Amino acid sequence: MIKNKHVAIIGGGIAGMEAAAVLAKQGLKVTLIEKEAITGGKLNDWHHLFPDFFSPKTVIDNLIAKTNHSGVNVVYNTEISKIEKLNGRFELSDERDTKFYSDAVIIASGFRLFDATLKEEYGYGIFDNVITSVDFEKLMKTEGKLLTAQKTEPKRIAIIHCVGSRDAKTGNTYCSKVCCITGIKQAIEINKILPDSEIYCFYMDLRLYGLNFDSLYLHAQKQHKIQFIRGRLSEIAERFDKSLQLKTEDTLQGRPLRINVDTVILLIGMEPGASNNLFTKNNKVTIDENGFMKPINMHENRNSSTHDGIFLAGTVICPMAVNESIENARAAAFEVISYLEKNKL
Amino acid sequence: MYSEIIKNLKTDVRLTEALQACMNCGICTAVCPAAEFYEYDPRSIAVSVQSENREKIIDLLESDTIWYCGQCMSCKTRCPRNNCSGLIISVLRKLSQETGAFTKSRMGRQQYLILKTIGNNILSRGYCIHPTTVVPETHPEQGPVWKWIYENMHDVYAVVGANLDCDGPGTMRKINSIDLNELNNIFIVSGGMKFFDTINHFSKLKAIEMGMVDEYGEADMEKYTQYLLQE
Amino acid sequence: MNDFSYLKPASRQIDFDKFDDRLLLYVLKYELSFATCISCGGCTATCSAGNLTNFNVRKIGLWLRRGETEKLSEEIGKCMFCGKCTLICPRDINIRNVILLIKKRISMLKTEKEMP
Amino acid sequence: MEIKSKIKWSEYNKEIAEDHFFFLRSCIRQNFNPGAEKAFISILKNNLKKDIFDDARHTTCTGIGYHTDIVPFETMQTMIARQFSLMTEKGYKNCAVSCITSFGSYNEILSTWKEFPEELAKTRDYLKKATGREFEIPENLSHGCDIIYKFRKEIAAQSNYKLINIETGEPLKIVDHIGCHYSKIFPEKGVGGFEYSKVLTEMIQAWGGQPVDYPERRHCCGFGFRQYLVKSNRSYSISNSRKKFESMEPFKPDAIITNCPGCNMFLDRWQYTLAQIEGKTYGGGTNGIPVFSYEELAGLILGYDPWKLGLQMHQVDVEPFLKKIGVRYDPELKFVGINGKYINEPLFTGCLK
Repeated sequence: MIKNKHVAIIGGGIAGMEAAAVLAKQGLKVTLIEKEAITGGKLNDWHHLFPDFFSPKTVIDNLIAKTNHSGVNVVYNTEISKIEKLNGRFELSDERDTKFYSDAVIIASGFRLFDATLKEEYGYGIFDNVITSVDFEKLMKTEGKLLTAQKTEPKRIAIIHCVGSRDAKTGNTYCSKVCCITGIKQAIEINKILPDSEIYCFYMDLRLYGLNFDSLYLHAQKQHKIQFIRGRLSEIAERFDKSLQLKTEDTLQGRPLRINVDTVILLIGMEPGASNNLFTKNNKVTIDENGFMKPINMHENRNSSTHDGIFLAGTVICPMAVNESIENARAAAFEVISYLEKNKL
Repeated sequence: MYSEIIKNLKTDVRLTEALQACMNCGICTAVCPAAEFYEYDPRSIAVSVQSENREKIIDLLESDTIWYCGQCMSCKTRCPRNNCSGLIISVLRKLSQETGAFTKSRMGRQQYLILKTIGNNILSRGYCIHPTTVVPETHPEQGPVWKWIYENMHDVYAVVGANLDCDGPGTMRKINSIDLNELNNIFIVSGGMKFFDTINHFSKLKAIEMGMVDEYGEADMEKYTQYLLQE
Repeated sequence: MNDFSYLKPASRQIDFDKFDDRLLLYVLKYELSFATCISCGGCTATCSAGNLTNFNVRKIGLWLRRGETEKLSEEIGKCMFCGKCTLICPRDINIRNVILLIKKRISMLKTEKEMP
Repeated sequence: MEIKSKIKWSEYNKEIAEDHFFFLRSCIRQNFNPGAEKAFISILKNNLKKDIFDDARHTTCTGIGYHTDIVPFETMQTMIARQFSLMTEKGYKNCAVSCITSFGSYNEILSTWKEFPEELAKTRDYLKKATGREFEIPENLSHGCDIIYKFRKEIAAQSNYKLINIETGEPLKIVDHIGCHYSKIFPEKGVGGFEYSKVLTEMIQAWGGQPVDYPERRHCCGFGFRQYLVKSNRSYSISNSRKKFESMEPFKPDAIITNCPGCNMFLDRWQYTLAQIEGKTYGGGTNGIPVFSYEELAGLILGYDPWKLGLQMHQVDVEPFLKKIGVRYDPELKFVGINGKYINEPLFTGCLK
């Protein structure tokens, strides 16, 4: 009977919670190990979801209800740093040497946000009026308004695409994929609260892969007067009055362009989680060239790691949107069940 | 003249360093001092060379465009693919001179003027610049203080402890003949002298083509120089 | 006094603080669809005038967005108003009307008359 | 594709040798600011008690020829190999480079030799054939400003003056300009990388001044090699310099400090020319903003005589600055020749008469 089997899930974000709830509902014993004091992960900081401005709180609340309902054992304030296979079972431990034992493991430890201070030429952490897309979400959630550091309403706002993504200078050459649509969503939100402001998006390509993403782009242009300038931002500098000078090329015209704005939002990308490297020790789990967890097959099975019995769910694999992360976690749960059934003797 | 142009481009090791795959983002043009002033766009240079389109590259070799770059290399710092348009330009300029294409553009023809000043200074003095070559009349932007320095060169340099045109170490010292000889030999062995000759050769052909010849039908390079200065 | 006529300090940089929006605001007022242009170049590819001259409809849109009134005045006369650009536009912009509006506004600026 | 490790540039420090330098001169600096190079050697020898060797045999690196595209890469490689050969012969392993263009060229070549060993082999062969010489690759290559940066606190400890306005007690506001080839090509060769290189700002701080950031701080001074050297191209140069002055104007700097010989001269001369064209200056009344190199500024605070430093060779008059920091000097000796003889004076100093 696989119902006696035990599954340990690392990471109580949306992927971990979904996988836990699905497995527990099937009658398995599930331990969800979260490093923070609450579950929900980075989504807790988010104000609205693209492309329909849905509430992330609803998503998290539903997931919490599901996990509670199905009898998942949630362990808080515990950060797993070691996965080892001993005598046919997995032993998971943290720095304090708290140990967990299981028959299968799901790594759902998520991603890390790009540290925008590494992109010095954009002045994050140097100039007060440069913020990140995550700062913006937090601001909207807590205060519901956007002001400059001088406590005035910004008249001109620039949104910068590809910060720490597709950039050999920062070591991240992949596309984070959700930033483009996030930028458009945030531009619309700003226009809603500051209808007289001018909002510019500086982009290299707009990668609007999802359903209704492109229509949100159209909507942003038509209803919200958002302007899109094709040119990757080269630098941000602070002027004497604390406004910001931006330099880019208007690549469609082939001319350098300078614009002074009051606030800049950097669309920071998703990076491989800090603990990914730790998980590759003492077992056969591997990471890819970018540092994300490597699945055995990216087309047919993204949920199985290169170590039998250790599974992957959500953004440990690659950048994903909320819906993809949840669906991916559900698929991971199915893979765990297949694995346990195959190995039940 | 242009046979195997693409192959010649690719044999330059500097191109391997300067051009990975360009994604056309424009981060280079944004901060390019040449784009600031001229009808110039380093992004499109990278894209053209990347295309390996023979016609496009030949057009570049014969154009003013490749001579607009100021070689500050600001493009290198920001490129998200570690490319360097300024270095691609160096490769194109070399090829333009080797093939004689440089004489087809006004900015390209200026190479002859540079050869006559900087090139001569290097070979004859061992320095790129010497105060006697910064003549106030042709360098009014140097201002009245420089004019005073120029007119009192011997005194002014001596007062600040320089060793102008004298033997031994020190600022602006004379490079002695043994060292100049080594320098000249390096130019001969490493292809520098041949390159100077190539620039001279094509410039002379251009002068003849433009009808600037002396009584013996030889290129009148004094006339050509005056023409370039006015051009 | 030295002769500095050989020096002409200048800048090609597009400066948003010196943006001439007289044409753009007028066009957007009467043809809001122009706001959705994505500079795809479909219009230029099909343009009748563009096939005969160096007229480039996509660039008309770009110049409009950057306030290049002078360039627009020079170029706009080349359009033949055949309307093929409007048929092909993936964003469903009435490009023909955009050009008409630019022309109208330019002639207004010339005679220094404002719209009622 | 090469994926660089994530470097936190603000915490980055390059290696700078401690002592025993082989000095390599700059074509531009010795022409326009000959006193600065003289002062650099003196500061190292007399103030910091370091060993620095000035070899009469070394020549131009041909960097200006290379960047004006008349000198092939192979030739510049061999020329630089010859400088290394002189260094090897004298038993030195650390280069102290005065020029930023040279510094960039040396680094470009060292990087090429690492990446393409066949280029190194070819260069060894050329040098041997041309001169019979052999060479070793230097263990450390530092720019003059790196060395002054490294010993900035020692210099501060010995200084007679501070970068402080003696009347108000306020630190002087100083903008820095880093020569493009210092670390734009190889950020890892600059103290603190490129974007916010600390090499000059921390000198300013150590000597009592206040470094001031301004938007076009990273923009090229406008030299552009062929863009200045050919008279009809000089509008490129002045246009880019103007961009910098316009940008720093609201910050009202007391001085500009640079680490590049070319920038030093251009930022000084173009202020004059712009004022002549536009009828206005970008700061400092009719005089303009004085421009100093790091050696000149170090020499000044160490109490070197300003006229021995060659500060009279600047178009923008340095005297208002000297007065601000309280330097004791003899204005009568500013424009005298050898043995104090009278040799005329410039028509005027500063930007506008």
